Amino acid sequence: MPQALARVHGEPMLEMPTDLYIPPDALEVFLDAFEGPLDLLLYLIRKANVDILDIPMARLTLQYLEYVELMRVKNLELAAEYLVMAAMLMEIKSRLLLPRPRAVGPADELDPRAELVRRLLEYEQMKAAALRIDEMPQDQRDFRTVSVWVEETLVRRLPQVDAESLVAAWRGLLKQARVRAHHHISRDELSVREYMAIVLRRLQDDSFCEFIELFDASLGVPMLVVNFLAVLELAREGLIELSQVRPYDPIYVKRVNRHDPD
Amino acid sequence: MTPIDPKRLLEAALLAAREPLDLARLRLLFDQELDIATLQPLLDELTAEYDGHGVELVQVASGWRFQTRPEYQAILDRLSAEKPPRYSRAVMETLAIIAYRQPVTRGDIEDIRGVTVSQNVIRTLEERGWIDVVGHRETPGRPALYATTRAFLDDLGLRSLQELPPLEEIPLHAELLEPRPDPARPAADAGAGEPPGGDLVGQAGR
Amino acid sequence: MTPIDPKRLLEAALLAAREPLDLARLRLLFDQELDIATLQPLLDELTAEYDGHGVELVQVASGWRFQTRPEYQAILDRLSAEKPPRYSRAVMETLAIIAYRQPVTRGDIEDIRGVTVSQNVIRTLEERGWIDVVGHRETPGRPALYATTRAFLDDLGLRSLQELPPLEEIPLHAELLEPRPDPARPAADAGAGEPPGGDLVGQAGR
Repeated sequence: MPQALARVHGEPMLEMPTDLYIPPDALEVFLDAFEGPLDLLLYLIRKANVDILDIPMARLTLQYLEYVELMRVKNLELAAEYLVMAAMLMEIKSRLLLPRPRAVGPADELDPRAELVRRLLEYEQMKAAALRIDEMPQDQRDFRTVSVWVEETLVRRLPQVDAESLVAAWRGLLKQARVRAHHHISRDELSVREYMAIVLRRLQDDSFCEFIELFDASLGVPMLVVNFLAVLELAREGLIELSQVRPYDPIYVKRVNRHDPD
Repeated sequence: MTPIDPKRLLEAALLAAREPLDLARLRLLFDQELDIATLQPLLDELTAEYDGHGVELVQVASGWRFQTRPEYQAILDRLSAEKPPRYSRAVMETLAIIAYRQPVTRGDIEDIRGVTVSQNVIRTLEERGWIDVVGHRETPGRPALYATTRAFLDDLGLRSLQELPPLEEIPLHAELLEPRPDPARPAADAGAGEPPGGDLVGQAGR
Repeated sequence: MTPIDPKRLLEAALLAAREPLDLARLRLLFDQELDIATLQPLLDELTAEYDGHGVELVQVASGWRFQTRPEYQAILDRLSAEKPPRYSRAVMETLAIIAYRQPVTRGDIEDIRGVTVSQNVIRTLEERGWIDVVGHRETPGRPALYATTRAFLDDLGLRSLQELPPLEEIPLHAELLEPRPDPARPAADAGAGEPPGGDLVGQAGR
């Protein structure tokens, strides 16, 4: 396990000071150990043994400002993100101190800490995921692929085209796309995202293609559904455009991009 | 000439290939005579045959390949001069975000990590061939959208993204996200859960 | 951890190596504890084990290596070359339009295909030497007129454009194929050539 990743949930803090006083000459090293303000906040929360969902905002803000002040005094390069985070903490704290008018509806009365908590949780989730991925066996680091010696004939091969395939292309031009969507619901968001990437990559080479070209019937119905959902999701996110001149005409899928003259 | 044993031919092809071979390519070996239903059991037999050997036959995103067993790697490293790549936390966290949230822009990654993502981090992952640009988001600046590649899956021995470890779900605390009930007690609210005079703070910054 | 079998370790090292390994290097795997007298029998055993397999362990000038058996070579060549490349559907359709409708401008092609034709598609065909610019249409912008070349005919084994399969055999949409006043259009009466399976197109561009 790489050292840099070893500090999750405060563990390698063994090498860290037992309280939050940092000897000035160690400060730089200490701050280097963090990936940024969210990482530092997570450490503070874990260190203080506080539930991330119930952040004691006042104390945390004070601690945090101590760090920012330390960085300033030591003339360490103070990344803008730390200042932004300090400002955010202070804003949350001040809002918590203010009385709320009753008139405001409940929807507007979200705890100001909620967004910070959401970000901390998401970051912590990704930190953990990074650690797990790093623990997986990796080509070159944990194993090598096998490729025994073989007499090779190096020929650069160009695509072969014959007259029939030209006719086929011509006929393809005229073929109509029939699209049937199955109304199954896939819960598997990851595979949808995988197909989103596949579709986008497919559209890298040709900025458009026919809708049916994006589907490979041999993959089976479940994969076709996932593939279809991926296309819909891409359209919803405005990354591709679907167009059809008339009903029953081919549907074309186009990567959304600048309308440059080329 | 003795007739060629299909399993041995598969073995030779897979051991010689520089990249994983999928069923469609493996079929090229057999004049299209073997269908996939015939090929699969041969691959299974071959996998079993190499049980206990120094290499193993595995299936990854791009197909089948032989690879050395991880338990030998530390020793095999003695034979190669180059150090196996190890990636920093910044690189691995960026990779995780791209893997689980793709397609994402650099801005998306920065939002989650709370820091700027250096171009080096992106370049490291691109040069490894694990991520690439699959499009652009149509917002000002047209930021590039990154996704993981098939090579990423192959290098991690995965057949698809679904084989990535599931994300740990940290349950959201309902109370926190609800409006706090009593506006008459703002001061008490703000101090909730905080012992007076936090000693953690008191010693910092001398 | 189970003790590592020296023979299996040798097997993994030799299969993963990109070049032959001599005894001196192989000894690096064993903390210098194994002398050559011990190593040699292991290599002999390994050689015997792979008797009848798709690859064989052989000793060459610079050491030991696994290699594919010569009798499989001809078959493996099918894989060792690049995967047979294919042109994308956009390229094939553009080529078909140029072949049957030449000389045409990019605008003409776009009219028939109903979508913009990227410069890459044109460039692919130009670099292959299959199309070139034969003039300009005297309309605003003076668009280039493309036609197929002699090399195109050579590569497709045709003596002239008239040997292209006639379009009449194909069910066509009348509105797309209204005859244009185009003297260069090949006469479509040359016979030969069955209407091919439409799935040829469906797989292009992978």
